[in-house]
Amino acid sequence: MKRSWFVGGLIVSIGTIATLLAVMYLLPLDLTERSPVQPLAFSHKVHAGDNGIHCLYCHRYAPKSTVAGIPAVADCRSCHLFIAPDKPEVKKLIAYWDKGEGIPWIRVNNVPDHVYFPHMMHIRARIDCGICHGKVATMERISRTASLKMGWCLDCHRQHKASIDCWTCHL
Amino acid sequence: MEKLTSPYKWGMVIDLDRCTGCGACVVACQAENNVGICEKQEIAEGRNMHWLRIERFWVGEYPDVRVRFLPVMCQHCQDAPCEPVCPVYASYHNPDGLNGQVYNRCVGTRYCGNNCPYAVRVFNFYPHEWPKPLDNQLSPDITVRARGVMEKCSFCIQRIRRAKEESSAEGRTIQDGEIQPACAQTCPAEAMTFGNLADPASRAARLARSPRRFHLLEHLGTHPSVVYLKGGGREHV
Amino acid sequence: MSEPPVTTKSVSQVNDELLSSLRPPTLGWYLLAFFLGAVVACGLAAFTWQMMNGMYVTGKNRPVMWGFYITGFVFWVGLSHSGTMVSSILRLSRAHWRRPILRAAEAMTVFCITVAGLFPLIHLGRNWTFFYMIPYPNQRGLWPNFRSPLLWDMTAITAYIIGSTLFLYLGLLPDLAVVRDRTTGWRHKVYAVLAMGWRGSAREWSIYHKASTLMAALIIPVAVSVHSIVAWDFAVTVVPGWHSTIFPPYFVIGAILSGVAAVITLMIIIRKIFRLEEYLTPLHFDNMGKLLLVISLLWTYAYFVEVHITWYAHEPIEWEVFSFLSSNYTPQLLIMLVGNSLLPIIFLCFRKMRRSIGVMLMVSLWVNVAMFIERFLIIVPTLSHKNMPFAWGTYSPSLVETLVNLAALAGFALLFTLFAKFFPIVALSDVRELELREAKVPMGRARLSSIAGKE
Amino acid sequence: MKRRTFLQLGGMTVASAFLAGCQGQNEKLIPYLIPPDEGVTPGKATYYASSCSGCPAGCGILVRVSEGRAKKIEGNPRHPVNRGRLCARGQAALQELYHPDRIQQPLRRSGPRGSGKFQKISWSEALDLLSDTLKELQQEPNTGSLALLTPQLTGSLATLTGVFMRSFGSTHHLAYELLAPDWLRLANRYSFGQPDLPFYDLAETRYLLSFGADFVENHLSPVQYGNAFGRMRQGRDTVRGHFTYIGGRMSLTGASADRWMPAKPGSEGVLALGLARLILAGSLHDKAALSNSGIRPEELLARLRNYDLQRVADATGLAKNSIVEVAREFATTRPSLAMAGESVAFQSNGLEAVRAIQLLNTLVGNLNRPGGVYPASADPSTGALLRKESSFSELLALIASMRAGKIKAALIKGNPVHTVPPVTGFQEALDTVPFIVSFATVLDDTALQAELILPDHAALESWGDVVPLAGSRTMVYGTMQPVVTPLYDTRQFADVLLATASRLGGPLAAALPEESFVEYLKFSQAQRFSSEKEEDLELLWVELLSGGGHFAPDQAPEKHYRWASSAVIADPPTPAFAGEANKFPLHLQVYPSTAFHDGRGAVLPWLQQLPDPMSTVVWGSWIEINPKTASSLGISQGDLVEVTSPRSSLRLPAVVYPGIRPDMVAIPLGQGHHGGGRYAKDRGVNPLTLLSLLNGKEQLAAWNATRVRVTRISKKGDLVSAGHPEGSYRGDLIGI
Repeated sequence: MKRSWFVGGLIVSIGTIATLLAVMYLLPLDLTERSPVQPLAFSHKVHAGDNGIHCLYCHRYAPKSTVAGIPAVADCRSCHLFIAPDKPEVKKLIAYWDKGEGIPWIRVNNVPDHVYFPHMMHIRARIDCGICHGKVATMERISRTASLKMGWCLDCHRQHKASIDCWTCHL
Repeated sequence: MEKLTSPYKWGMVIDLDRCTGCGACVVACQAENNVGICEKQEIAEGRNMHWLRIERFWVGEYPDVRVRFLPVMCQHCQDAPCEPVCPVYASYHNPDGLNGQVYNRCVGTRYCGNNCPYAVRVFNFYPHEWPKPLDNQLSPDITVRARGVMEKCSFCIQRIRRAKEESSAEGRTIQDGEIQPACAQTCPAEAMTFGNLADPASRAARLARSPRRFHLLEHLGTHPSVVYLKGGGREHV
Repeated sequence: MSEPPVTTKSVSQVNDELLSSLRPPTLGWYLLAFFLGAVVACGLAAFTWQMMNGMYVTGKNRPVMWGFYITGFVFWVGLSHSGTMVSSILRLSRAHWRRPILRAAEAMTVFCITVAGLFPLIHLGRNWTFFYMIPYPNQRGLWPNFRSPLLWDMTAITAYIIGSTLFLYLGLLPDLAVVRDRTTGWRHKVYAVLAMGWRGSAREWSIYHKASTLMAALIIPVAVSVHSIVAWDFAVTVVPGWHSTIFPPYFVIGAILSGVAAVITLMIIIRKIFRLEEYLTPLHFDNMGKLLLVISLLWTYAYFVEVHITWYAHEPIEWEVFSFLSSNYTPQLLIMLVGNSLLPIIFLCFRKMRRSIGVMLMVSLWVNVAMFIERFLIIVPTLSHKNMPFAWGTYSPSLVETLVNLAALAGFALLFTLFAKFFPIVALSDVRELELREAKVPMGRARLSSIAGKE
Repeated sequence: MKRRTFLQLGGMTVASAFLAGCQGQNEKLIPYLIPPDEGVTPGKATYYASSCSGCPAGCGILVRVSEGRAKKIEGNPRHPVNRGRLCARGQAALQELYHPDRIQQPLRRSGPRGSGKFQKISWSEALDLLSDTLKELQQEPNTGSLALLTPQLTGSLATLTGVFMRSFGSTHHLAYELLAPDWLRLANRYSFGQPDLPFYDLAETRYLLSFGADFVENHLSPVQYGNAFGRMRQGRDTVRGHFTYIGGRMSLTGASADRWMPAKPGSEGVLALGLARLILAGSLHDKAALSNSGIRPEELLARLRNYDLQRVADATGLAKNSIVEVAREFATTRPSLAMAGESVAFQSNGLEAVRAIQLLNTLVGNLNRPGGVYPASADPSTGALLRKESSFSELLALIASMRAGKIKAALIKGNPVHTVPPVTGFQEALDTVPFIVSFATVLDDTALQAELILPDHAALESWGDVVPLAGSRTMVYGTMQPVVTPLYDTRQFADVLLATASRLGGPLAAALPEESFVEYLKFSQAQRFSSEKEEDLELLWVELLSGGGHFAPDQAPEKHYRWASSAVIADPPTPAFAGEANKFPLHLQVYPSTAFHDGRGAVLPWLQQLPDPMSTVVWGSWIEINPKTASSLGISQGDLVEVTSPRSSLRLPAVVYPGIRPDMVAIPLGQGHHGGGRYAKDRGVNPLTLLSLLNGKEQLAAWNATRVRVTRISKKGDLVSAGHPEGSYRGDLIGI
């Protein structure tokens, strides 16, 4: 009786300690959804996979700016005026255009605001987009594959002998 | 944190003979670096947020009174007292010889602020607000600091970063004069010269060899990267 | 050594008297606990307020980045030396008069260091990120800076908390067994667990003695190191007035001074409340008074050396700091000198004074007030007049800081009150052991000392 | 989530984790509707060249714009006036754009005047109201009932306003600024026969003698002269220019001097003539230059016989030997330069004193030579508007008309209610004007009086052109362009004038047919540069905008200064002061604040919190008192004192200021606004209210000729200064 209590208590406390340690290890916890439902069922699989459109065709600022950029509604429209104009999702797109509104995409891959992430430096270093963004070409709906945590960044920086000076990313 | 070999050692030369004390650098610094707006109450309590201040000293008595101006920002010491005391490496030494400050790492012990002999580290006692639409002026290049963290002059690290990115795209090193911190850029009298002290040919390095050179609180052995040039002969001719 | 208290009471009578504090609480006790709890709650509210709003609710500024919190920290760390030093030094030097005050002193250590350890966390600008300072593997791939005295502090204080708790617990063991045997119900169960099956066999006693002697020997260096490290927080900086090699010994001496004084205060309070006049006799106060006198003399010497070196070297900024201190904080400086040097030295030179409870209470209280002021004078005036004259400043504590400091005092008292209610506040076994050792055993017609003899 | 909130909450995630459960907190990512123009990359800043309109110096600026928002103002390195440098005020102009209290749409007064109660109206209503009122005025026989009040304008705006008022038929266009250098133009006309402002070649001079010319903070073109000062000191390998400052108060400029000569107020002219006499007596003058100017040294020496050393020393209160030394140094260290400033000109004998100082330059041959003084470039096209010589008398004339009830409507750009000294009676006179239109961006003192507020664009939203005031020898023409889309429903002042003109029709519409100010600008630039690039005006326009203007560094103008032979040197009369010496023992000097100029900077928080360089005071007003005077009055740093002049009195905190004569006190201009948004409102005092009116010759007002008395009120002056009051005297501790 007493022993069972003791063993039980031991297991509970070890479990608690382990959980606490795990939480501490993971701090700050990331609670963003990894694959949120987007306002438009845009398929990277169709665009980048089946049709083989290069990432930089739409995310055109990545080689020269900190932000990769997402295509303007006008850019989407200019193709879809001719390509599959009858599909329901494309109609939604045109509706956004007609309303003069941007599409409220939901951000999937995000780093905190105190992190400075220049896309162009990574493109310049010939880092494949997939290293951070995953195999986008196979994703029907985009989802985050990398942890995007600091340790994850540091590992990669160490592997590639990139700067690990704090001020590289935290300005 | 790792000591990498860097071709740069950023430094600044401040010619006190040129400095008129006009305060343009103070506003430039504040504008460039998202430094919080300090209400009267805050400054009265000694919680001024300016990263760069112009010290004004009165010497002598009327009518033989003189004024000395001394712009003081982070001296980016090579043996910086602030660095070893930070328990979390929020204050650290950068490979380019700068004293880094990582805001999101700072826990706010304020130990670095105590140990900085130049009193140039400022602490966010208050949560700073930019009443709309004043927040539009905030620069996207650097973090807006929260309350409870230390901050200080970084020699406009965002400008250094930009120049590094541009020069690396062109496969060259940064040229002399390519980077100017906001204060040096705006100084009407050109009293501030920023440059690579590791390059003996740079303008800053040449000025830093002037016989008028001195470091602030040199006896403490902090080896600052800011070199002052003495104001020449402000006495009767 | 000195004359032990002669007892003619039976074992159970002694036990009864010494365990009187464990009787069901009175209304007075509840009132006291409630009052202390209320003060602690005020402090907690003040701290919450500070956390919600920012550090501007304190009086700190640039350049005075540390204030009442660190003053409190150093002060409480200093107080925590009481237990260890008194208890282990006396234990090691086999001073029998130590026995009745031992437990109180050790408990005090634990509570003081716990309270002290809270201050560095309270004073953080972002308290919620305190875990950045803990060395543990994390996904950020970052470690704290082991060159920072604050990290040494954290290590030393953690070690000290663990060590002194063990020390206290070890001493408690036989007493817990006694309490276990005298209680029933759930209390019995709790005490039974805590007593870890102590039966009082000769082997157990033998191990117990070895262990406690060892602990006593081990805890002293820890205690000395803790306050040396706290001194290094200041001494390793380049701040004029702090950058001084005498700081570690000076701090340790100051710590012992305040610790001993606090133990005296506590002895008087316990003696009064639990009616232990028979166990805490003027003799005890006489001895403690001598100890305090010696340490006060040492402190005076250390202070004189520090000021003298500043004066002799006459480094402009160091001298500026001292003259600022002496001109702007004259009353505080005088209280500090009177309380730490003048009063103890004058009064404690006389046996009569040392044996007067009133005088001892007055002196010990003065020492502690003076010691708090001393910590304040080390931190605040120095920071106010650092190297850059243009950026000089001033500091006065805000309501929040004062409340938190008061709450620390109340919290300490509360912990002690609770402890005294649930654990034997006078070391039962130690007192009884002495009795046993001193007892004359009939051997034929003669009454000879027991085999234990003098320790 | 904002960056700052992240940092605040970053560590609290643990707590929020359990509260938020599994809810995602992904941000939105809204794309552009239409991709940005070629050359604009999201995430990368763009720079637009423009001109600063913070003061008449007209420096060139580059504005950094990220994601459609202006982030930082920097100097334009190609601009010859400021060479990539910028002062504190120029930097802070960004906050004019993003000021939280900007007026967001036209307002019409709904409560009594000055109550600050306004109702929002639309632009068409507002313009209707304005044009209806003006139409009524047009039908009256006396069309002079419309007044237009502006600061001194330059460029196309000056021409436009001129055309507007002329076509309307009114002559009451007042371009008045307290600190406008009318006095200098007037003195130049007397001395050199032409009113062109001087361009001092400070950088090349070896000996600078400034008679109260505070070129570091305000005088003419502060960034230009600040830069030149740096080069004068350390810009040359072997020469370090020497600088002597003369003036009862050590100003920021004076603080950089090698020698400070605290001459009695009003005695500077006597000192200049005394120096001239010493130079002539020692035959140290430049003989060729004198004969060029048609001055006979013997005659002049005889003319100056009254200014013997003893008399000059007595009048100025300076030591004889230092006067002799300065005379010798000034004459023998060439090129040398003498400058006259506002504190000299704003005395009752100001005009004569300034002319005496100009004589010094003539004597040692400083005219038209490197390191000396040249006529500055002036914009020929703007004519008289840019070259006011006595705008003060125009102000008085306008006030008289207002009092006579002749003025029925006043269009006001700027804030004259704050910057015109009340002794002129301007504020009361303005009260009698039934219809006041203000073009303010924030609800300033003038806008509070207005019937109608037509909010102007901020400078960074505006089109325009700027001809810098006296900052260059050669022609400089700066352009202004909007760098961001306007934040609010505001309209540019010039656009409102054009819209009104078209609504009014008739000759006005015919004279101003353009629909917008941009068109007007293009038109006027086409005229201006027609000789150069006739074929491609569009290209010229683009070049002007991208470069920030047209700078012609090679085209040295033909103009020269020559001492007008007819010009007789007049004796500076004994200075007169308002207030008897026994009742009001101290001279009051009001001086333009480094941060606020005449007060226009006070609305901006960056400038409010910029420690004044000399007193280190922030967010307020103060009075500077010599330590001896202060202790004799029982005043210490930060005490609340009452300053009483013959006209009125003010309460403000005292600053113990070692750099001022014991018989003087000084108060900076710029604070004491009743409006002006949250940062300026009810902060500090406006010292202009203390001043009494004392005219010098030619209607130059003597603003520094009022005497005051100072009494201590209490300890609570509410003074906040950045520097430690005692530490400020302990430079020895750091070897400074």
